[in-house]
Amino acid sequence: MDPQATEGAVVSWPAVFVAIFGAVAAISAVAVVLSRNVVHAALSLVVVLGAAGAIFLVLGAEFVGWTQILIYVGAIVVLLLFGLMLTAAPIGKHALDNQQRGVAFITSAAVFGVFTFIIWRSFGSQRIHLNQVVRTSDIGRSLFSGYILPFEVVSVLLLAALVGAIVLAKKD
Amino acid sequence: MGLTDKVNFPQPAKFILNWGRKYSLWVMNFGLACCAIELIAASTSRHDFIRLGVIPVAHGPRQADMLVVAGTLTDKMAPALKRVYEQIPEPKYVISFGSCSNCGGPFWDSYSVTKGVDQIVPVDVYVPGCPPRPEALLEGILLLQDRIGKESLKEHYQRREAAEPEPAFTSTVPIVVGGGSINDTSIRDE
Amino acid sequence: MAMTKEERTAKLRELEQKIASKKGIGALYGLVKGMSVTMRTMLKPAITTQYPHVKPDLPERTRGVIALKEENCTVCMLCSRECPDWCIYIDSHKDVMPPKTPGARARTRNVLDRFAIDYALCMYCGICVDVCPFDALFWSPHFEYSTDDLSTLTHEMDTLAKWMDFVPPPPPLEDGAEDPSQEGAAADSATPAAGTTEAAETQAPPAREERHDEEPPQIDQEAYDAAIAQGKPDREARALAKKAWILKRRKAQS
Amino acid sequence: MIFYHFFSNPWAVFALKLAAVFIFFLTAPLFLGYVEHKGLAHMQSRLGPMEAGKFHGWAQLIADGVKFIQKEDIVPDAADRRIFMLAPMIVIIPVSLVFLVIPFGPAAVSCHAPAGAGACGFWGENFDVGIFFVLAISAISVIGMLMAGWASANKFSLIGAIRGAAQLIAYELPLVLAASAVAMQAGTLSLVGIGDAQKAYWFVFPQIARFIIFVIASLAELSRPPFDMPIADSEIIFGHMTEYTGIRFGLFLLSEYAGIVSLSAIAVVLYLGAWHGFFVPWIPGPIWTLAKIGALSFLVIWLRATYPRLREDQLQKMAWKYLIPIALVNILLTMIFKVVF
Repeated sequence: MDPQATEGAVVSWPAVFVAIFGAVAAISAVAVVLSRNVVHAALSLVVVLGAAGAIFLVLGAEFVGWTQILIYVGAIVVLLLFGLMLTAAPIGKHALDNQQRGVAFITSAAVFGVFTFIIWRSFGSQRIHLNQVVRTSDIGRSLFSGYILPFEVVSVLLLAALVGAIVLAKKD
Repeated sequence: MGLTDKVNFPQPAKFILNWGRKYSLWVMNFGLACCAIELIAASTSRHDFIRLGVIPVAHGPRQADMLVVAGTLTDKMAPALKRVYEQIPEPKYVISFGSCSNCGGPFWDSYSVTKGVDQIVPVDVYVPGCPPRPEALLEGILLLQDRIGKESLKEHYQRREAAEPEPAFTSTVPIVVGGGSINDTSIRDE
Repeated sequence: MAMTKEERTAKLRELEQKIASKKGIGALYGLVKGMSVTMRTMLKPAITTQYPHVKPDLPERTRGVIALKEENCTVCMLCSRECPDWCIYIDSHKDVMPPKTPGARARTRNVLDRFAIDYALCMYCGICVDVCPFDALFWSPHFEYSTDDLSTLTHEMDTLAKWMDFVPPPPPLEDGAEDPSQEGAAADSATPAAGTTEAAETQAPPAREERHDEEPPQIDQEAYDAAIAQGKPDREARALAKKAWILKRRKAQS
Repeated sequence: MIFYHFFSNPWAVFALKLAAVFIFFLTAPLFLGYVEHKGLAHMQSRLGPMEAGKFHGWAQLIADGVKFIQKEDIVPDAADRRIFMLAPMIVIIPVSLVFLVIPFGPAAVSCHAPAGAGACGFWGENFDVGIFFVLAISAISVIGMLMAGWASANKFSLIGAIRGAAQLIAYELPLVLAASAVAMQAGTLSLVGIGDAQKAYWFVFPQIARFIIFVIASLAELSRPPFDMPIADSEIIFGHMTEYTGIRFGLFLLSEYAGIVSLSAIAVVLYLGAWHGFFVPWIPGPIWTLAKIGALSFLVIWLRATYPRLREDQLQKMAWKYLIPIALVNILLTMIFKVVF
């Protein structure tokens, strides 16, 4: 962001921004869970995903950041809200609670732990060099060389989802 | 709203504010009978009241500034008119168009016709005619614009407040229409 | 061999029909044609009349407002009584005038005090104008009298009289109509104005007055005798004979 | 010399650009709104506004704005207050951000900004992934639309919002596909780069289909006729805006017209050769860009005057059955051409 920021400073501007957006994302994530209104929860999710996108942007991964916003904010959450409003999204204070907080807590804590562990294990020792601009072509190259297998697996998964959707839709 | 109803603005600001209201009158079309045809004619190519800044057919009452009641208002329809009027945000103006809405007109002796819309909502301009020509509506709009150009919003609100208990449909005078009270709020929910 | 304009348009129309009825191209053609229609309209001058700056050119018989010619009013109250809306208010008093010849009875005359029309209520039917026997009420195309106060829509005599200025002169009579200034004397008029009116007069059905002037029906003797022979009473026989005479005359005329 | 120092400060230049973009963001939609008033009027053989501001009603939209700030600000009783009041901002901010990246002209010949040659030129900001930025940011508006529709506690609003979301989901895909085909052909995601790449020929010519797809999808994203089902005023009373009054409603209107300008600008940059003109090369680039944006915006108005509204199912059918397959085939063709030539 700031051309004056230099590597080696004790606290660089990007780090500050990452911290801010991280905090926003964390608070909103808690709001998603605690909200008693489905639509409020979904809108908090927008903030979470937007903040995640912003973190990518701060770290110089422009393409990934905007893709995050385009796909998650622009499509996934819209689809989510669309589904909610088509089915049940009452306006007002309707308590939404499924009385299974214990199980939910254990599950989410486990997921959190696993992810933290994995990410720390794999990338914990790496340092990001913010002076290097991440070019889109680099992402494309690494996607189609180093990560070709996961990419294809995801494609097959999406295809399966597509076929499933068609089968469901054609059933009537 | 906000400041405009409390403060009397000094002249240049007041002029600009009045000018804005004067030339941006979005119409809520409340056409009830034959007069509505003349009202529509005033909005079409030949007379085209957009010329005067009257944008025809605001999408809903929330975006409207002016209510034109054109036609015979029956007691059955009166609550609907009242409701539409209340949905329009202040500052709002009402034009009563044609004899029926002015004071009942040919139906002066009818059991079911409201004798004048000014019993329901405060009217700013009365356009006579049965039905009035489209030009007569344009003339009424010019009169209204003239008044808006001169008025002070603060006084407008004060007058409106003073006139507010005047309409018949307050809780003290239940007027029974179609077997139910006009103030019956149950019609509001579906 | 050049085609006439009609032929060319007909041919084009045919071609257009052919294109429009095709499945894919037809829809596309419709879209393009729609665009061309709006564009052409845009390039043509608008038909809007600019009312406050340009006064509308209204027909003479436009029912804008009813004007009062005060001196013609005799306070007969016909208009007020015939008004379906009861929107005409008339007040008057009787004025006693000295007799014309000494010793005769004093004459009385109605004097109009108030003549008001409530235009908020008026339904502009024009019955008052029609029934007025002395031509005191007139239609005027004037329409610019909207107001912000309902009570001011009841217009009094002075305003109504002022509106006489807006009353247009009566429209010219149709071809063949009688000259109103020579009413009753139409038959005597020596020289018709033009040949066309003459022709129209001869073709037109006889005026009502002329029919009144016809000789009274007479008794047809043959029919009377026949009726008596049938044993009908004298009264009935005379009536039948009169009818027969009229029929005969009509046949002779046509 | 003082000018040199002023312009060599990147922050000063950026602030100046921001101000220029902001002014353009405020004036262009007003101008477009006026043109729409007049254009629609003349297409219907009318005159349109004539009195406000005396000369052909040029101040009609300014009068509307002055009126909007005076209107009562109504929040319905049953509405979700915070979301209701937040929604117009969520709609208008993304639209205004799009203006930041529209390139109006080529990069300046002599550039002294320390940030590099990419920093100066007739644009607010030159992102490396400009086109992605535009697509991502303009998709956020629909969240505001959904918020407005849901929070109004009005069935028309909700129906409008749902229609809008359905429309966006359907048309986002052809829009992105049509745009990415252009990015492939140009070999860059930067809008300035795409503009530069059209020096030889406009990208509309090799494949006119994707330009048409882009325009149709943009119309649908903007909810402009003939795709205005989300705001259909004759059926659902302006959809998500039903309950909005005064300045909040004004913001929605502003965002609609700003959206037309911004998407027209993007279409111009992607397909119509951006600042590259023809026949008269001495006319500067920014004027070319503005003229093309104007022409495309006029097309949007023209379409509004001409075509009736589609039905909801026709809309969905059009997107999924025609536009998306055509866009996919188009991408395939672009890819083949790119590899072969």
